Amino acid sequence: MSATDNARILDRGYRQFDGERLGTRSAIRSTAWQTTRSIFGLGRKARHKFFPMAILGITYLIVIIQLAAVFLFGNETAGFLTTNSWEQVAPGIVMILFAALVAPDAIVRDQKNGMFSLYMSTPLTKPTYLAAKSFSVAGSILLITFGPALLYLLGKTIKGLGPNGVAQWFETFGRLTAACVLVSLFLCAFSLAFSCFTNRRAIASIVVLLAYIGTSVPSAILYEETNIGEKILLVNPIETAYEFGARLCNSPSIADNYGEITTTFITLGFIGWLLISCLILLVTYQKREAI
Amino acid sequence: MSPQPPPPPQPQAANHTASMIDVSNASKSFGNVVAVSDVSFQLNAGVTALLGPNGAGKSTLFRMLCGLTTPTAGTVKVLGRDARHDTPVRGKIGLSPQQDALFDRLTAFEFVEIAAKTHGVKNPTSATKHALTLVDLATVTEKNVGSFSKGMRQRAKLAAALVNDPEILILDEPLSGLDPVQRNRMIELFHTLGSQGKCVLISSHILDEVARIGSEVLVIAQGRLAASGDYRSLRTLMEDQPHVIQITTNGARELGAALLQKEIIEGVTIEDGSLSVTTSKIDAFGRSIASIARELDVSLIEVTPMDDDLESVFRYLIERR
Amino acid sequence: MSIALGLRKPTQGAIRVLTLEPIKDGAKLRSLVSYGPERNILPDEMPAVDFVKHLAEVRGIPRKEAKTRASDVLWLVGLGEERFRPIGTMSTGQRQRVKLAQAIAADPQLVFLDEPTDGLDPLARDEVLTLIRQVSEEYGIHIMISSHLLEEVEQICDNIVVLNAGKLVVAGQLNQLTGQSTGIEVELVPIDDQPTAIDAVERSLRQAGLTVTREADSTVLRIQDGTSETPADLIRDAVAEAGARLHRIQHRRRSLEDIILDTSS
Amino acid sequence: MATVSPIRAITLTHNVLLKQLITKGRLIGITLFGLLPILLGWVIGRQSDDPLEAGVGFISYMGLSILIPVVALIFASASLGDTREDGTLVYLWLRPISRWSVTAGAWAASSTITLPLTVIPMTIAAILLDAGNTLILATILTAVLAGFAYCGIFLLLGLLVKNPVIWGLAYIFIWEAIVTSFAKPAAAIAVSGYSRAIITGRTGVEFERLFSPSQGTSIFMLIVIIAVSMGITTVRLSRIEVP
Repeated sequence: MSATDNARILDRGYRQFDGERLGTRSAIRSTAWQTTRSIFGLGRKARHKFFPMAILGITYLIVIIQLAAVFLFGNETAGFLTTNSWEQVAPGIVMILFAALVAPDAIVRDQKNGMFSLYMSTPLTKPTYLAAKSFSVAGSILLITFGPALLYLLGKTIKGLGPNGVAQWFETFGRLTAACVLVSLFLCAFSLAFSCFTNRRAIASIVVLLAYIGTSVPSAILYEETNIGEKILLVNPIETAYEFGARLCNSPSIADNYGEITTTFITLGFIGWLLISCLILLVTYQKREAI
Repeated sequence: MSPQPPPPPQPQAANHTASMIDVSNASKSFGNVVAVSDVSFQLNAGVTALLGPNGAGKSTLFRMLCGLTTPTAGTVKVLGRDARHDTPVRGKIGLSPQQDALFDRLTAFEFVEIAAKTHGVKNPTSATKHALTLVDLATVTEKNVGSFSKGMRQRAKLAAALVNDPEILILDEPLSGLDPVQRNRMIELFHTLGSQGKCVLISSHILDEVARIGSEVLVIAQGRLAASGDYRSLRTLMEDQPHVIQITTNGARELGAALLQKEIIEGVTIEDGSLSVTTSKIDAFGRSIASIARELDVSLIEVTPMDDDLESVFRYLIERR
Repeated sequence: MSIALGLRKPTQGAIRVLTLEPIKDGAKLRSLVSYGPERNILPDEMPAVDFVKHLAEVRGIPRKEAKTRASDVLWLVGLGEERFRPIGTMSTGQRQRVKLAQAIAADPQLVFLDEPTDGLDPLARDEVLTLIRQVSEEYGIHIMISSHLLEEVEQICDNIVVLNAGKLVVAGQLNQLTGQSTGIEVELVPIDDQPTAIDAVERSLRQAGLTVTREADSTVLRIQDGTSETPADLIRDAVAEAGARLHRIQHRRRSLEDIILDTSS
Repeated sequence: MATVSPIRAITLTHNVLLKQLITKGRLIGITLFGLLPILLGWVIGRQSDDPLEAGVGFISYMGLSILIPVVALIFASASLGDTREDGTLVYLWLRPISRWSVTAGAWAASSTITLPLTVIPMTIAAILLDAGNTLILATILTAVLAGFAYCGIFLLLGLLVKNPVIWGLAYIFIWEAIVTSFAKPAAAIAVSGYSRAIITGRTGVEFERLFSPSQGTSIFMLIVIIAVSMGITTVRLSRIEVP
């Protein structure tokens, strides 16, 4: 009985891969997931997690406390749960602050640590690379816009204060989803566009915030001081997008001066800024050397 | 491919004054990381190569020589003075640092000219032109240094280090990124500078080139001085490492047997017609190989010492530790 | 390299990589080809195994397969134990191995490595060079490396393309271009008891009809090849006759450097 | 062996560092940033009934406490700080030139770029306020003095800490803006305290403030701040680990 006949030495060397290779779609999915992990600091030291997590945590905390108050102390405290749903999306300043933190983390780091030229040597191209990054950034922003609004809607429906009738409910839900997705995409494009000028993350966040201040302050002043008219307010990207969301959910305007602007102009302002941001992004990356 | 032999080593300048570079028991530690520990050597005119694996303390030693950092123990003297506190001596040192950063917004001419002017060179413009032609950058003097390739930046650094005609030249990996033609020209330049009485200290990872630059070496490993002097005499000092010699001949078996029988060699391996012998009696081997071959009427097509080159000396010094 | 990867359009002329046209079907080509960037810049906070797995996935390998391949490949390049460590904590030698690992993780047919031994000390460089040679020989992956060091190229490459200021200098198989014998070098060692030995050897070689050149008081005699068919025996007898101490007899082969120096001067 | 005369060393350092500081991005960004006070100056000029009082308040808060310190921070902290960060400091340090001339050259370079980018927009704002020439002259004098002082402080900061911009912003918006309003000794070393004292002194507009030194002491103290910070920078430069 020789023990050697079932002995075998297995080759641990290099194995070819002859399975079927996935296309660009899986490349985008994998890049987007990797970017999301790095935005929320998963797999990285704790200090990277602090800011985005802090803002998310605070926003959801406020929502949960308010809803708990309604369920515990009955309907009187439900005054704020007004019928329309756009009011409960996080305020504009919180969204731009969150976007100014998230976008630089997605694209600025790749410039400094050599990942960009590595990505360009894969089936990804500049447009698909930016698409993958936008999915991740927009997805994260959606967390802060859509999450709270959805919780409020559910809270209202359970307490019976929500839109009456199943058809109206689905209509409100549909409009809310569309508004949140579009506004998140807008914020993603705007913050990515203004964070691709530098390869230092802190400076990129400051540039995004300065871009916001640089457009909102002068437009507000010129509206107050001169009689250019309300269309000057469209120069402010974030409030315009925010107002666009309100119009989509046909809930009251975020401020009366924005109320004076017709919906068509608001939409034009929204689309205009969206195109400007995408243009800046694509042109800057087009000029960028891949290797 | 063996490098053509380097020039005979410069006769040590027999001046009694302190040598141009004098390092005695120098140590440097950052926190509890010891970068350089108790290194002592003296250097005079001529070209010396500083060798050592990454992280052995070469750059720290260079920075101590230029006074960019102070030793935690021991003393470092350049031309008898401490470069950190002695302003005039800093005018006699030419450093080409390891890092790649230059004043990117300056043109090549401006970058070298500012070095000349801050050194108080008499007529900076002609000195700058001369330095730039030396390093083969004469055609791109008006281009911004920021747009230069790695090799061009390296040559700009060299030009800035040479422009004030310094007595001491400290070059940290000066040949990295240069193409073969430029490298040869730079090696010749280092030779001439060495023979003009300058003290040139070069660190490099490319040992084939170092062997052409000169045979004087300083080997640093884990922060300590492992060896110093002519690398060929270092090889002979290593008795515990027998010499390996490869012989291509038409009578491998007979020659091997004869050498073994005459106890000139300790080991032999024969591989498809070529003979590889190990011997610690290199002198006896050298004297007798030709006559033995003649007796056996066996022709010596090639006799190649396999571990006499600088790389083997380096490997024995580093790996033995 | 960026033209071959389809990242830059050639202003004129055509290029085919693996029978594919880099600009037109770039995505398909770049899933069969991979690249090791020049400078040693890598994402420092990322663990090596995540870095390799992610890039394998982006190059089209399914998730589960990419996970196992990443570990296998890191073991193969000798970073088995360190594969979970962040890349920032690794030495330059280890970082070069990580770059090589990510390049072969997706089982490419062709790998471009840009100055793979830049910044490595002699020992680490030899290890990486033997690794590259092993990858091409045992794993059947074609590798194209760019390098300034001719000794390195001669050590591991089969074919070469030499460029100078953007123009082609020479291209072809290394063993055809180099290796022709350009004369024999005989190095002797001066010995005290036979001070005139070296001159004696030189004289007898000249008498035997060989053209011998020797620099001033150098111990190396250069003999032009091709004058007589058995110079080896003449050398042997001359050295034995003079009782000189032989250090080296070597055929001076035409090296890559000789080619470049000839063509560029 | 010739050592280089201090004046020549200062001008050489000034020229090199000035070239390195002027980047397209910084210039565009800061000129845009300068438009804001001009716009606000114009608005206040049209609207307020007592332009002098409102003007002095606006100039000292917007100009002297935000515009000048931020612009000075960006340039002065970069002039030597960047050379240490990227490793080009050795090309100024390993030279036969005295340490203090390198400091003086760096300070001069920062001032040469900071002053035009701040004094000009503030002067235009002062003019738009149309509150008389005293305000315009006072603005120019204080802006120049404050500019020099902030360049001195942030030049030193650039060599002291790793990311000077963050620390500088903390100094401007926390120390000078908040701490000095309740801690009297803190105000003694805050540039904004002195610059405010000078402009109020010259225009006769009074603010109830915790700490109001006379014009003479204020000017003297600004000069002391400049001298002290350049002195410490020089010591720091000679003791620094040069990369």
